[in-house]
Amino acid sequence: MSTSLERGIRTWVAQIDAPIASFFTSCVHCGICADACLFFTETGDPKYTPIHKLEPMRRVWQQEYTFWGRLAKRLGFSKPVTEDELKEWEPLVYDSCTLCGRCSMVCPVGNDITYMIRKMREGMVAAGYAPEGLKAATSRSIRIGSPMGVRLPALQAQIKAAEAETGLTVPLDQEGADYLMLLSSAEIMQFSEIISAVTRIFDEAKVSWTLASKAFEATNSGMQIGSSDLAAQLVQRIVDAAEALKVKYVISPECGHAYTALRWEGPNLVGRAYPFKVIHILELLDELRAEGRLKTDGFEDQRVTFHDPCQIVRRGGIVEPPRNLLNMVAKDFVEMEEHGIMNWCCGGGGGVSANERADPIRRKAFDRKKHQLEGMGVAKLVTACSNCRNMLEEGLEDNHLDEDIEVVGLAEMLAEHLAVSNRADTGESTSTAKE
Amino acid sequence: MTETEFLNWVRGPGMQIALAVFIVGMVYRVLENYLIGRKQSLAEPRGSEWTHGVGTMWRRSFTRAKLTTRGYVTLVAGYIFHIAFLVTLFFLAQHVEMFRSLLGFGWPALPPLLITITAVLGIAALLALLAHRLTDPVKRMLSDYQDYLTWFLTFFPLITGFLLINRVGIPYKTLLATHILSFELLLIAIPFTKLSHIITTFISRWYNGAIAGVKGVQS
Amino acid sequence: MKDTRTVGEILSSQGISRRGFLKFCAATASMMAMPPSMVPAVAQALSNARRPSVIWLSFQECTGCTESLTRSHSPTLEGLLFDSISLDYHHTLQVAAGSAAEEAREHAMQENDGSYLVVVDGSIPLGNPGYSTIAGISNVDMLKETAAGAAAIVAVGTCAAFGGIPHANPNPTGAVAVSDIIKDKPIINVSGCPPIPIVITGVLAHYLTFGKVPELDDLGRPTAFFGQTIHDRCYRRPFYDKGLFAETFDDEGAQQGWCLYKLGCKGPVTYNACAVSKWNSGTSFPIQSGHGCFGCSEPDFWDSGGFYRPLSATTADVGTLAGVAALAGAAAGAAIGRMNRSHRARAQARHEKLTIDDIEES
Amino acid sequence: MSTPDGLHDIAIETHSDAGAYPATGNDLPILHEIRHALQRLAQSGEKTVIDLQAIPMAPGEEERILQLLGRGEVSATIDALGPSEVRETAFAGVWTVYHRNTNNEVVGKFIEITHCPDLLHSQPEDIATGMAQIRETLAELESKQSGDQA
Repeated sequence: MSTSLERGIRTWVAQIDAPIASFFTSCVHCGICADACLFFTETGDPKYTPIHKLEPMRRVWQQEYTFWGRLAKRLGFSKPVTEDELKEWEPLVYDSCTLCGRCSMVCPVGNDITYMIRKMREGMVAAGYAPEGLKAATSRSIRIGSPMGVRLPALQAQIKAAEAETGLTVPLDQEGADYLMLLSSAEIMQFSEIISAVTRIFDEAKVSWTLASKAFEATNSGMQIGSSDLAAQLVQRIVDAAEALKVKYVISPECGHAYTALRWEGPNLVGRAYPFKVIHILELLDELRAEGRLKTDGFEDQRVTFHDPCQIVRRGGIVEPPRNLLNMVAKDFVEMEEHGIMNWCCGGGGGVSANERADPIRRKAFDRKKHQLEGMGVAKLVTACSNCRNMLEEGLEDNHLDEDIEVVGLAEMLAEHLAVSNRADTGESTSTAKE
Repeated sequence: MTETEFLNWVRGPGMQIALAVFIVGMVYRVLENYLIGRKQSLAEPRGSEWTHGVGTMWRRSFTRAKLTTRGYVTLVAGYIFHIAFLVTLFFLAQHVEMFRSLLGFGWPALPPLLITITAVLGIAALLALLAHRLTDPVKRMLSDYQDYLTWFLTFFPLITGFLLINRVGIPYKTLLATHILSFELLLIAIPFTKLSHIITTFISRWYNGAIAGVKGVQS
Repeated sequence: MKDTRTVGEILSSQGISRRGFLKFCAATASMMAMPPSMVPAVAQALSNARRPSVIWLSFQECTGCTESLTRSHSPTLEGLLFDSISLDYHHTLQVAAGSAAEEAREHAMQENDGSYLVVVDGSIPLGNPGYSTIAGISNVDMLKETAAGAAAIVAVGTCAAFGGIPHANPNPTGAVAVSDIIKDKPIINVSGCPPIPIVITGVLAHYLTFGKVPELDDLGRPTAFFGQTIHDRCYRRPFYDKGLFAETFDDEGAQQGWCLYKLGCKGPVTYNACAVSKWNSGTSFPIQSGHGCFGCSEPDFWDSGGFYRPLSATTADVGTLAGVAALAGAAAGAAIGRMNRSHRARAQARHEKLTIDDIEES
Repeated sequence: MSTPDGLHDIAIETHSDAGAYPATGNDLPILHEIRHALQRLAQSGEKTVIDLQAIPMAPGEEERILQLLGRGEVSATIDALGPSEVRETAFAGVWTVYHRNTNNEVVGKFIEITHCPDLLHSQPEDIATGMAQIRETLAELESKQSGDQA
């Protein structure tokens, strides 16, 4: 069955729930959400007003779920949603929304606009209106196992490199380990230092962990494109692997949307609660810190700041852990003026980075981050999401700031300062030391 | 219809009709939305849905973000309007008497001079908001006829009320009847327009807070 | 017998000096609510005014209006006035009775055809004319017959002006006002229950003096007396403006003379001269004696939601209504809500899994 | 100290009126009006009459205004259709004129700003009548005298 307008509308009818109805009912057209959206603030174009991006779904709600709307529809007075409109709205919903959730924080009547956009995308993709780049990424995720087309051999190569670098074993498919560590494609392909970083940290903290050859990829393009059906397939792979390896925890890596997909949407996508817990790498590291199992040596001597990945901080609720961890290794850690739950998006979340068509507006939207960094005098911009990291690096380069500011992953920075104990003295390690 | 019949009608049957429409309409609207239902999240909760939902009902009255100029215009005028309108509605002695006749109890009123000030502030804020709606590209794009209709329906009782307590040439009886009628029109319009946000806002805020609460996220 | 002398001639025949006449004119102008600068004009007009014939008809009334008139505080002035008019028929006051009385009326009508003044107090029953008859003649017939040759009609009291208490719900007699029956004559409504005596005499004096109907408001009342509300001229108005209200009839506020709005005063919507003219020789008026205005000079004052209910209060019972409305809303909402829920469930049931093939094809 | 009807046993609390009522604020505007009227009188001789019955007064307010105006040098009583009292106030040129009817009830209250209230002057009509009367009296006396002589 192919995608169609009719299928899209039916999807919206199925997706609209009590909160959505309440949100549409409450909207007073005040336009405050526009100020929370970097695509509006950086372009000044009113069409980027978050609530406006939902207009087709609003009409479906009105026509299908309200008394007057149904009456008007029956009498033939209502304006049905058309293909042309979906075509017009597709870039608004996919190119100029990163699901960052800032609008949901400022709406005075309390509308969770991000929650609405997420459902809006369900109908859009079912109607066949999704960007090519995101479609291709989703296709690769389903067919190959990774949006970037990363296959197991590539991971194995990185494992090998990490083992060589650290002199430690990187456990793979180790049944009965406590933690199953996931990675994102970007980490495997671009920021593979993370593998050695966590290997060293977990070894030092005596964390029993493993990677899984059947489920190393944490990202979820299905959720980004807005298809719960495909998102569920991707989550199911992780659930299956975690159950096969009988782990107690699955670690969501430094990737924003992976955390949302796995931690919050996952059980609802696969239709049952997990037999394991999902924990974010920052949460785990912060726990280790609190328990005294994570110790560091020395400090960064340069001024650093933290870019809050939206899905981890604002929409994930992990606000304090990255700060606690940063303070372990940075003496001159400064916050951006708007930080934590009100920090601005890098511009590439929610599938925007996978969508080449969105490149110009995404790069324009980066001006927001540039303004935030202006005058802070930071040498390092720390973050905890490989997608953010990519976007930040690219954005800084575009603005010729890449010489001044270095983008660093938090776990990596911690690993650099990891205090190494004398293994020979303790003589035991949960992480298998290489013979 | 004479002036007296007009006044007697708005004080009696008119108010009954308006209240009936308001109550039927709002109960209906809330249920129409609520009964669509929603899925309970299967994810292991990190926080409380209920307490966070209730907290957000109040907390969302204050903004967290830095806004642009256009946002601050809306914010400041919006605050002034809402506070001024509510104070005027609930604390003018004459209004307290109306509520007493509806609810069976009353509360202390504020001095008329203060209410005159709040009425003027409310009127000024509404005018500013209308001007802003007409000039701000975002609001102009979002607005449909309802936004202007509800603006007028809100402005009408404020301006007639202001004229009423500040002796003007228009006969008091006609003005009083018109003022009461304007309030009744506002009541009637609430369930049919975005004005229903006077109630659904708190439901929306609850949902927003509840969705965040489960995740242990601030909202 | 028709008297054709002018008022000036009548007064001077009674030995009244010019000084006395001027004093009379000053008091009359004041009574007519005219500025003192009008006194010379009043004197001029009064000197030359001719004595009109007056026929006073009493229908469904309580005689309160006549009582009020005869107790007006300047009897000698009114006495002078009535000396200046020819009250040819008034069935309460006249000496003649029975057929002689009716003959007097018919005689006056014939002799002064087209120029006499008809004063009416009381409302006219249209439901069944038998409710009120005089000498076997129904009120409506007598009014029509008498009004036919009148120069003008003065409807004295709220009953004659607007139907008054007989007209109040459920109006068993089908009572109506003079203006509901007579459409082709000038009608001056002097409303009030009863009207202020000085207002009755003031209106008669105006007609006598100038021979024409004074300026009227849209309810046919002379604006000289009914141009402003009680509230606008009330000495307690400053308290209203300050928001100081008596809450009960014996609280501190009541003793301090605060505004009676919350005790149901209808002053803001009542047009009359009480606050200025006052009653009982200018002694006081209801608000001054501590009771709110009833609004007796306004139409339907008896049916305006109760004398002790504040003007801003709702007059209808809303408790039951609110309950019924909430139930009705809940029933309708539940019905449509269930429809909404099943609508959603059906859409979910019809949902076919989106596959990667679907997406790749699109 | 019981009385047959026992009324004295009832405690009676009396409240004083003094200060209980507000000034409606009529006094100041009236004084201002009088000042302006006096100015007109002094400059152009224009007279002004204020009708106190046309002003809504709070209880006791009229007395207060009269007290403010005070008493001047002249006072006169006219006996025509009842007594009228004409008084000059403490401010020369400001007069109060109170008309009463034959029952001694007040029927008119005025403040006149004039050199002398018109009503004090003998009226031309009355002078004419007086002239006629004096002629008549003379004629009568003369005819009586001539009759006596005859």
